[in-house]
Amino acid sequence: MNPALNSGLNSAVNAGMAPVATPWFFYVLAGLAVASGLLVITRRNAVHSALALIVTLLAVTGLYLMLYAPFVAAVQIFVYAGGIMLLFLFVIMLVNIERSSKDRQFNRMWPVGLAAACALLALFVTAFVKGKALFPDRMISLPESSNTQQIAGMLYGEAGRMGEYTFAFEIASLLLLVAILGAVIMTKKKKI
Amino acid sequence: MTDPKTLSPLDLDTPEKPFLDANELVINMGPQHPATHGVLRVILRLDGERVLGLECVIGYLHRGVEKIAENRTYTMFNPYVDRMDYVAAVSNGLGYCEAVEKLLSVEAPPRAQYIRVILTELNRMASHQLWLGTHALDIGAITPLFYTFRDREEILKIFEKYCGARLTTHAFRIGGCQYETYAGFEKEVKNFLTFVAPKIDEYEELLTTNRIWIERTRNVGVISAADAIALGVTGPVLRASGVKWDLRKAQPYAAYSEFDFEIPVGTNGDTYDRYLVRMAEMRQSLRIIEQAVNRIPEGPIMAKVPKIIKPPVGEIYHSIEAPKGELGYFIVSDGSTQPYRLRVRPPSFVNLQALDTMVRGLLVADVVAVIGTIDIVLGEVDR
Amino acid sequence: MVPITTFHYLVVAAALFVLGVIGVLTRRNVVIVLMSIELILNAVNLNLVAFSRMWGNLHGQVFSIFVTVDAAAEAAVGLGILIAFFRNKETINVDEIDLLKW
Amino acid sequence: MPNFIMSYLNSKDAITPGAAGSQFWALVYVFIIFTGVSVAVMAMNWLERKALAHFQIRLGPMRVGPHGLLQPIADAIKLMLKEDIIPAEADQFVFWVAPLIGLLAAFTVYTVIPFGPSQAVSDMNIGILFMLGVSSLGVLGIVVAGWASNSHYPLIGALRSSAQMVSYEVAMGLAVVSAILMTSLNATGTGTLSMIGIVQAQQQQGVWFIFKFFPLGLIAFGIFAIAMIAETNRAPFDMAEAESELTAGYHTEYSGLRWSLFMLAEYAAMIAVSSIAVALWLGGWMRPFPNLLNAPAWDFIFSLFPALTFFGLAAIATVGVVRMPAHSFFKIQRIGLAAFAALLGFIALVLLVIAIAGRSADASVAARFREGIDYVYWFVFKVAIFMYLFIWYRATWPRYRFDQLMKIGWKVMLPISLVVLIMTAIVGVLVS
Repeated sequence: MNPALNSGLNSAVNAGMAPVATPWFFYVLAGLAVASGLLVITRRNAVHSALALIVTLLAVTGLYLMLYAPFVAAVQIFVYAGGIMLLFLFVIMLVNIERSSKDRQFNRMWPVGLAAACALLALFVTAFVKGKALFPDRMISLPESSNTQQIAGMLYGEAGRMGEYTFAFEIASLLLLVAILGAVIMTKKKKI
Repeated sequence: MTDPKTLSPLDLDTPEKPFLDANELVINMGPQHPATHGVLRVILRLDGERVLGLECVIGYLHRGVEKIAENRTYTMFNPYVDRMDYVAAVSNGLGYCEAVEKLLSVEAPPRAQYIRVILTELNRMASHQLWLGTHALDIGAITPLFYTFRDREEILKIFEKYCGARLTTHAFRIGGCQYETYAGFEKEVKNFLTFVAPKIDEYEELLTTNRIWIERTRNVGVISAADAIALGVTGPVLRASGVKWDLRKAQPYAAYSEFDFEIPVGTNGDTYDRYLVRMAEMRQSLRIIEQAVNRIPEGPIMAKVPKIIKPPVGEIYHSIEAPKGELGYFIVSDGSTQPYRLRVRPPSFVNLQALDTMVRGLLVADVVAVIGTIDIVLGEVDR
Repeated sequence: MVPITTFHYLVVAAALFVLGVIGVLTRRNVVIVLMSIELILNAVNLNLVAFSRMWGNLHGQVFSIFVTVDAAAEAAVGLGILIAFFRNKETINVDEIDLLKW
Repeated sequence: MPNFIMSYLNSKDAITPGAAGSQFWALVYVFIIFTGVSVAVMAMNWLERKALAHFQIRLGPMRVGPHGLLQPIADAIKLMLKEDIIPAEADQFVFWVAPLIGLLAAFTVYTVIPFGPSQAVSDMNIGILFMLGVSSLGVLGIVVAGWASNSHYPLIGALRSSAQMVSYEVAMGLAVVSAILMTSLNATGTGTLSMIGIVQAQQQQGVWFIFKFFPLGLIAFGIFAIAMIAETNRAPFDMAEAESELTAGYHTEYSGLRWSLFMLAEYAAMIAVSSIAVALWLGGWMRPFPNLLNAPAWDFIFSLFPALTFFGLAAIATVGVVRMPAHSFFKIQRIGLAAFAALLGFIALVLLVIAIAGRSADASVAARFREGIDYVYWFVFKVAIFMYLFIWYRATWPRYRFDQLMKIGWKVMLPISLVVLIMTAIVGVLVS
């Protein structure tokens, strides 16, 4: 590590933020995310896909940390990698994957699907190329140390005042409740 | 959901429904499984973790003991019986010797009978201790095993001093006992009694009021008195269901009619009751041993038995209360030196057939507990 | 080295998004289709968080938490449907799910 | 010396290398913690076998080294040399990668464990969430291992243990939240999720959270203490590896090095969850009675504890040397144990010298070093108590049945922890 970078890091400390955002990390994490994303959609075996997806999720978590969003990163690990992926693995083990991994993997319409996805990609590329100038080339450093408290303030409100998103947050909890009930009812064994 | 109690005889080959539909799967427990006490193989049909039924596959330890008997003289066959229930070899020997004595119409002298009672009851203690250790181990309490083995060692030392063997003792002969007690026998047995009484409390301290132990054993593997009788279950398993049936009282053999002891019985017929019954039985055994040692008469230890044993033509069924239940010997004599047919009614074998009734609707973990509580010895089941 | 800007993150997110779309449109295995949807949602989340950084406020991050909640609900319901479906048809291929009732 | 090494050492304020942005020192800390945890796992392995043996009136390992001290090393060598068996029908890649997932999850957690106010790799704003989240990743390793083995018992074991871990995580999380609520009882009313912040909150409020709002803190701690046994799949909740039912649970098909990785992960996870309990409820790195006995003399007396502990261990080893039979068979063992005692004594001496040299409360290097040792010592001491409890539980209790375990998790622990959480919030509002 060169001293110049290091002094830069030290000044970052003085500015009150952690020096996690180095380009190196970004390229490694982004490469990991895209490569394992590719594995997710190409693997024959669903368990392999799930493992690849976990790697993608963790890489994206790293990107969140680089974007000074530690709380979102924690939620990502907790809910996605720990919870949802476990659910996926459970279901993969319940359904008989051996047969499906011997089946044809792609549906008959796959050329159409691929073409549509390519069109989407083309759209993105055009938008990015034409609109790059529109993106302000700035990265505002958010205060990392109070990130959680600020998000809590927006979700729950603070100092006796409702937060901006309190109502939406309650609705979201209702949605989760409904989802849980629905999942339980659907998967319950019927009485024979 | 199917009620496992109403399930017809099992077709264990393939689950009828696809895997996910009822989560039915057939798994094989044993013959190499840490909880099947040897080489019992249990085929379980499961709905998730609930047991729909099971089938015991036995015979991995079959040595043809009954057939061997037909080619041995009565005396020669005596050591073979020790190899059936090898943790309660003395009881096996007692049953066999008494059966042949009955066939010969001789009776062992009182001193021999007292020695027999002492050794048999000591053996009952040893058997129950081994059962307790392994049963607790099955349920996950790993410590009692070492405590019981420590104390069982003292019993085995007495056996070794008496007849030279620790496990397969061959202590008795047809007509009495081969050996006179060694010097200090009574004292050592009494010492053992004072040594072991607090140890039983120690086991109970670890388990009896232990919340987890109670939750794991109460209302698990329940068998009603009627079911138990219908299935021919005997021994502590039967008594735990509330049936006061003990051959030592019901048809006293050896010198048992002369001792004062109680038959502990349970009420629910669950695993916890069976545990309590066996713990109480250990204490009753101590009582019997104490009385026997204090009152042991002087005299000969061998009745007059011909050198070559040739019982008259006839047949005999004699059963005793082995630690695991009714151990019966059915001997058909054709007047020669060898039995024409010898059939053993081993308690483990008969009790094992109650396993299916006991575990239906329970969970896999309970199967292990129930196998432990029946207290089987595969040497006796397979013979 | 080029400093990392919002644009970089958007490119990564777009790549993940397209991968997800390809997965949804071409795979037969429902589980993998659901996983591809998770990929898409993650790409969206990444965008939101990157924009949050760009504008210097936390609305994007809060929104991405809502998206995560949504993803959890979607996964639970989707996998529930999948199990119910598998129980009836014994297949988990999307192109065989072509009847409204069976 | 290069700037990037010295700048962290020269900074006056106590700050973790992660927060100071010193990547070099962060790496050094990571290495120290990694070695420390590996050694701790080995020591724990030996201690568990010895302590369990003495619970069960037997001796335990006695042959490899004096009193079996070298047994863990011998075991490690044996496991490394064993043939690496992968079942023919197993999914090779997943089978290979599963133990690594568990191990990674277990070790990553250590980055935020606060051994002292600056004795941690990093002080994350989301510390406790990060810890719980990452340690919950360990279950993925278990599930995947059970699946990849392609065998009935491992699969059942894996499903059991993951169901168990997921359900106990709920009660555990609620208990943790009630501790976090307690941190918010300060002037500004904002709590913290940072591990170091939580311990500092206890310092400021002058009470360990286990005694806060008695008995609420105690109940929350109790729930966590039960849930953490279930989380780490230890007796009496060791359903996943219930030997008498599932032979060995999810790692039935594993052997050799890979199996030892599972064991390493399990023990590392045990230490990690104990650390959470210590940091959240038992005052983390704080010595006993920091506000009752707060004179500098008391500081000095308590700073002698590390040295005394090692002197005690050295004394035990010396007794072992003296009591060893005077037979030529035991000569090498005697020399080895004597050397071990000497080593312990030497460490004790060094610690004593540091304690005396650094007894002044100024910011000299010796004083800072002494402080650091004190912090780490008290933290490790508290964790060690939990480790002993883990062994004790295993020796004493039978195993719960799976449905009973779930019943306790959902019908007993969850409601209690919810009530405790609500009560804590109410009492907290009333108090402030």
